[in-house]
Amino acid sequence: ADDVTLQLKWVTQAQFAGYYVAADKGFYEEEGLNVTIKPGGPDIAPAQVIAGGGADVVLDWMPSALASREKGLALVNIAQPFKSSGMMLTCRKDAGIASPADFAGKTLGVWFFGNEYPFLSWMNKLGLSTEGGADGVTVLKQGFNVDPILQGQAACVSTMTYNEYWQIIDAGLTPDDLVVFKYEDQGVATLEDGMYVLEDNLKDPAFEDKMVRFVRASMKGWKWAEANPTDAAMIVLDNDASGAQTEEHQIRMMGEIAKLTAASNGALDPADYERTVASLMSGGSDPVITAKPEGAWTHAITDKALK
Amino acid sequence: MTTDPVISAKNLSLTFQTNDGPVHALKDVNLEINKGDFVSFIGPSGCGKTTFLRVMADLEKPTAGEITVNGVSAEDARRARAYGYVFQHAGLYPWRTIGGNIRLPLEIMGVSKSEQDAAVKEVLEMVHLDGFEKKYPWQLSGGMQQRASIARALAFHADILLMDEPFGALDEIVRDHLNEQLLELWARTNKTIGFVTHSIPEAVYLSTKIVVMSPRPGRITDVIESTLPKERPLEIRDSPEFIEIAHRVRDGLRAGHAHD
Amino acid sequence: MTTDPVISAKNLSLTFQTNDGPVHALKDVNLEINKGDFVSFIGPSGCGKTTFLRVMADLEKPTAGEITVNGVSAEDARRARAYGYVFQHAGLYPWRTIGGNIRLPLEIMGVSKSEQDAAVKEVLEMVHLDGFEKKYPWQLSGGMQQRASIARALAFHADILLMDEPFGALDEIVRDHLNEQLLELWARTNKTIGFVTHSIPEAVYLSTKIVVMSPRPGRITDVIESTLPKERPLEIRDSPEFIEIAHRVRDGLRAGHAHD
Amino acid sequence: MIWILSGFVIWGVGWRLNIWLSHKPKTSFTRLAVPIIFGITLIAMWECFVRGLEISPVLLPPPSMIAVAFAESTNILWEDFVQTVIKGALSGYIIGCGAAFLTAIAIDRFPFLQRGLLPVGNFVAALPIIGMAPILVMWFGFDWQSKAAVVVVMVFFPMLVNTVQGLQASDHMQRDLMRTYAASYAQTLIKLRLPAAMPFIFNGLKIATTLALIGAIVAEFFGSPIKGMGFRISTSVGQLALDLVWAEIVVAAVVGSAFYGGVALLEKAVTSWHPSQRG
Amino acid sequence: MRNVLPVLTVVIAIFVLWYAGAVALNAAWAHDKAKRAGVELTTSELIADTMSQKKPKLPPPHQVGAEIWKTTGAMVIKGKAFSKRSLLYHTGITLSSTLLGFAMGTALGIALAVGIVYNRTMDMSVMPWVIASQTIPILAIAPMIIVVLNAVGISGLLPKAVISMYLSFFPVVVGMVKGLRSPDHMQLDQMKTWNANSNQEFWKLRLPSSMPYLFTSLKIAMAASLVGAIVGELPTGAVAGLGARLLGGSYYGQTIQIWSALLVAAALAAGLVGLIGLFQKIVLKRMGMAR
Ligand SMILES: Nc1ncnc2c1ncn2[C@@H]1O[C@H](COP(=O)(O)OP(=O)(O)OP(=O)(O)O)[C@@H](O)[C@H]1O
Ligand SMILES: Nc1ncnc2c1ncn2[C@@H]1O[C@H](COP(=O)(O)OP(=O)(O)OP(=O)(O)O)[C@@H](O)[C@H]1O
Ligand SMILES: Cc1ncc(C[n+]2csc(CCO)c2C)c(N)n1
Ligand SMILES: [Mg+2]
Ligand SMILES: [Mg+2]
Repeated sequence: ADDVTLQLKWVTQAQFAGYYVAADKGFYEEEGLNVTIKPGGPDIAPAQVIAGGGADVVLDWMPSALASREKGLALVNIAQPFKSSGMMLTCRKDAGIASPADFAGKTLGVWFFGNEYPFLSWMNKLGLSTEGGADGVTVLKQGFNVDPILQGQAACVSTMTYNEYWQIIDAGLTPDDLVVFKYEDQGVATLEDGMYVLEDNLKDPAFEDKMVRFVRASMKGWKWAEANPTDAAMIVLDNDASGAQTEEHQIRMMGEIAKLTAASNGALDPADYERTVASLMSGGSDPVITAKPEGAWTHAITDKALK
Repeated sequence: MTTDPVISAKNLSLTFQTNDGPVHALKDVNLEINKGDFVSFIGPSGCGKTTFLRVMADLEKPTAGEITVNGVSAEDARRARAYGYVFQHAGLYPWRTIGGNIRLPLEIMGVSKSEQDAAVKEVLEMVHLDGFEKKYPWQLSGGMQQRASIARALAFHADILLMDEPFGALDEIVRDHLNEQLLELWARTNKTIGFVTHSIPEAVYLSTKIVVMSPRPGRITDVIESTLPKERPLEIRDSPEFIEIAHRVRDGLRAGHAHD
Repeated sequence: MTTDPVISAKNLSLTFQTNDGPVHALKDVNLEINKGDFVSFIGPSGCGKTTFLRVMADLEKPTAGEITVNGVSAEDARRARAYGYVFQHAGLYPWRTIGGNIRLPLEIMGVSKSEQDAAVKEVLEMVHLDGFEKKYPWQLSGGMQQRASIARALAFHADILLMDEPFGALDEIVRDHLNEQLLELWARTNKTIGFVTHSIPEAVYLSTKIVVMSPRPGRITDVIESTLPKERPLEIRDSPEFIEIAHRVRDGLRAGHAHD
Repeated sequence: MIWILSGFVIWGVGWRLNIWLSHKPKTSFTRLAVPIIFGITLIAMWECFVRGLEISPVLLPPPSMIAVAFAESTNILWEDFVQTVIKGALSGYIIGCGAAFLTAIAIDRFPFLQRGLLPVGNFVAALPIIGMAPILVMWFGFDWQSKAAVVVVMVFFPMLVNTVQGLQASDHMQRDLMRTYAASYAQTLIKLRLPAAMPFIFNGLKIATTLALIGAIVAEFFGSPIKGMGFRISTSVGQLALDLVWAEIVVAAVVGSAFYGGVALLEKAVTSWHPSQRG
Repeated sequence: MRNVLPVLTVVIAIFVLWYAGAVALNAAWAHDKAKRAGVELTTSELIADTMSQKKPKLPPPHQVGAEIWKTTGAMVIKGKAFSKRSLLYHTGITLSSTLLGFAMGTALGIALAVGIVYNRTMDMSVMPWVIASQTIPILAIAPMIIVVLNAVGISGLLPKAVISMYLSFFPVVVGMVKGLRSPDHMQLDQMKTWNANSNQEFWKLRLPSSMPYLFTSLKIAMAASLVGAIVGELPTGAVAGLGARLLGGSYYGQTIQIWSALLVAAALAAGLVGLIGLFQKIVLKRMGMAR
């Protein structure tokens, strides 16, 4: 069997259910693959891992993948199982926020580490400075959790529909206490969780073939997971070596994830790509990417895989 | 003149508890020291000389018996700053110059700056260390450190001077000189002096009273009242009287060693 | 018998560079020591006795002049393990028992285990420490430690024994005893001994040659050849000859002090 | 190939030069030159090997690239320095060491406290501080106050333990001397025990310098305003701006070494009497 | 033994403060909840609430204790002592990289110290850089170390141990340089008069006299090594180990989980350091240096 190493973007959770399912159900094996899944974490930059040769394929968000490409690391999107973005800004009503117009003068929690780009282009679109002040917003580098909103240190925090939002709910705030702004609804959504490989590797037909089989099996895993959310969540739990995840949370997460992956067969929609690029290039004085990327994605793999 | 005892020890005992059993450093020691006495303590290593001196200065509490100093307890006497003490090893504070070390007790006792200066100058001359005021202890040879330590004890005018082998590290000439100086100081100030030494001639030359001790347990085997006059030129050491007293001390010492 | 010099110093000088200027510890020192000599060095504190001994043992390099030992340089002699050296302070290794300390040089020199045992036993008896082989240094009084340090230097049979105030911390009785022992050993083995002391009687009692030194800069002011016989009972110290030599030494010392 | 070769050549030359220098008599020049040559050699070798082995700059950028990033980002670096070092590390260092010093004196006064607090203190000191950081960020907010709190927690126990140990460092004879003078507690403290404790106190202060810097930087990983050295390092890694990351690391190393060196100099001035300070 | 009472007093004081702190810190959330629910809290209700929140700002001791018991003792009873949800399993993982890193750090530290003491060039060049190395934030370069080692095919225990080593070699170098230099001039001169070679000088003089310094630094190094192991676990995907538990807890705001991992880590550190202390007592006693 051919060895493939996959580097995740974050810790083991239902966000990556498709891959765990494919491994667990033997879909990879059927394709003659021996797949190692490496969990990520707050300190792991997938792009760096693949540059160091620690993985064959990585999951990353498109903004950070394109930024890496500009830095000289030629990442290519070979498949895009997530059709829509799960990112949103969740705010407390009692902080006086009802619409984006109320952001001025408030403190917002944002993830960095390459995840800040969509937020920055949104603020740019709203014409809000991120340097603080009365008609700008004060930005906090949000840690790994949603504490800032619970403790009242921030009016809004970044959340994913499938994860942090529910942590806020679990902590005791009700949906009525909150107001959420989905990036999708604000027109600033960018593509998340795509599969990326190094451009040079793709020139090798053997590698390309390996990726075709990998994508095919992975998408099979995703579709299985969408169909069997509870079982998929249990598979994820079995693979969580830290023992920190809970059943309830993972099942719920799988349900939300399914909503994001449902509309994708794995092939990147060029329209989504264009929208993401446009959003990133519009970043005002400090755009994330300065030039339209060339060759940042390919249908070569999905075309063969999804035949 | 009638002499009240300055220091009076009655049935004094001191036992150290160590992990391999008790050590009887002092056992049933009785001694009276009068005002103006110069008392030497002599005896083999480990017989309790240092311990006895420390009890007098309230640095060690006896486990039995009683000690009074100037009619009060040793502790009260210490609080009244009755003692000048010279330790067996120089024990200068390394972060202070020689001058600073001598000044230390004066600072603590609240002596004025100008008086401090005068006192430092005086005692440094006495021990022949003039010019070394600004040096640190480690810049001096062992003998010089010992002299600085003596100077420190002399700098403030305590009634009782307790000296634990102060001249051990010095050569004969310097030692003779300091012996003379000490006698002169003693005659002039009428201090009471307790003095530990290993040297028989030194003990005989200096003392009005020689206390011979023997070890295990530490006790007094002989107390020799000197018949030498108060005025003592160095030559007195060749007098028959001197030699006789020295003989008696040596015999006492030998008897102590026989117990080993 | 004609005696080749074992140690010969010619125009030896040693200057320490310190931050407040050079210190002339030795200046133009000339001395010859013959095989079987017992040479004492005496002089005021800081006159360079220790430094001279250290130069002989190649622990310090002279800045000028020349020293030969057994006809070769001091360094070669040291490499040939010609010296036993007793330091001014005991300097026992705290992590070794008394026996282990004495054994140490023997281990280094590759002496067999059984010979080590025999040597340790022998020297411990010599300094009256039998029974203390298994004790650690801190379990002994200061005087006993000093004796152990002497035993260590005696344990391997070096031709030249250099001793820096070995008996400083001992009381008179023990000191007398060790003096006798040392003379006995010297007579028996015909070692060459260099011996630093502050005590005039000790120097006179032990030596065939007494070197009187004076300080600033350190130099030799007098070399006194002893006329005492090799056989020396303790009573010899009362003989007129002894007293005369002692007087000469004292005069030499006094002269040195006058320079201060 | 040529790069790798020159790397080895530089190694050899630097090493030789240092051997030669270090066997000359020690002067203040050689004392400075030797470590500097050592460092320059290391850096030059790094440059050569990174280029020679074609290591991707997103893994390890060559020093020349770091230098360029440094020069281009001095504004950012300065802002981060102020936020992390001046506001976070320094204030935490002063508060932490000061509190530990006062606690040590209090503990020393009451042996009961000493016997009780020290064993517990040792346990607390063993707490992996990385774990405390998120909690303190939660308690003290995002800004420099929580970083200072992390620093306080990190430096407190090393400083406390050293000071307590130092206050006991005076020997018996020295203390007995004070007794014979019937010196008061305060006099003994000021004239004997504090001077005797100085080498230990400085030991604590030196350890605390490196801890303070690390603490302040690490705490920023767990939430921060959008400036600070830790913030920049963690976000720039995500942006693969490794040259900026290393520029920050250079700042940290330089500041840390300078901080340490400054305390060491102060120590030299204050404890010149101590044997360890006399060549 | 005479320390029992004072320690007990201090521990009780800590618990009292801890509970008081829990009430104070958790009250805000209780009030927040009550306000949104539109109810008034009595004092006893308030205290009851602060004692039993799911994600308290400061979990009271009994909550942490219960969590620790649930993830250790209770697991043992269930026979799942080494399942992923057992803290014992994670402690074991952390312990193994701690010990390996500690061993490597000690070896490196001693080797460097010997080099510094015996080689003039190293003496003058290495020390400032060793100090500088410790001012580099380890958390920043830990991921790079992991990635680089991964790139050359090393993964698993070793990368984490390397980070432990990085943190633990420093105290050993510093302590051992001091220790190997602790023999005084006289002792070195003695060796010279016996014409001992440098090997003999090392084994018979320098090494034995460095022992007290060695043990003191080993204790510090062990604690540092544990911190290194925990830091090293974060960028390895926080897969397993106490560091992963800390991170996982932190990620989900599970303060109780953080505190229990933290306390277990501290206990592990205290245990390891205590072990070295014991070893020290035995060795120094056999060497005759303990009185
Ligand atoms: N703190 C202590 N703990 C236990 N034993 C002690 C202590 N101090 C002294 N001793 C023991 O008490 C005895 C008397 O000791 P002391 O120091 O008084 O002797 P010394 O006569 O002054 O001897 P030296 O002439 O060597 O100074 C010795 O056996 C010594 O070992
Ligand atoms: N390492 C050194 N550095 C600088 N000066 C030194 C050093 N060693 C000795 N001296 C100086 O050299 C002189 C001679 O010292 P030495 O130790 O030889 O004297 P000594 O005759 O042995 O004195 P003592 O009787 O006190 O032992 C002294 O003035 C001393 O201060
Ligand atoms: C340091 C750091 N903070 C936040 C994110 C954001 N993030 C991206 S994917 C994901 C999982 C969704 O729950 C999260 C939280 C990150 N990657 N790294
Ligand atoms: Mg004594
Ligand atoms: Mg000398």
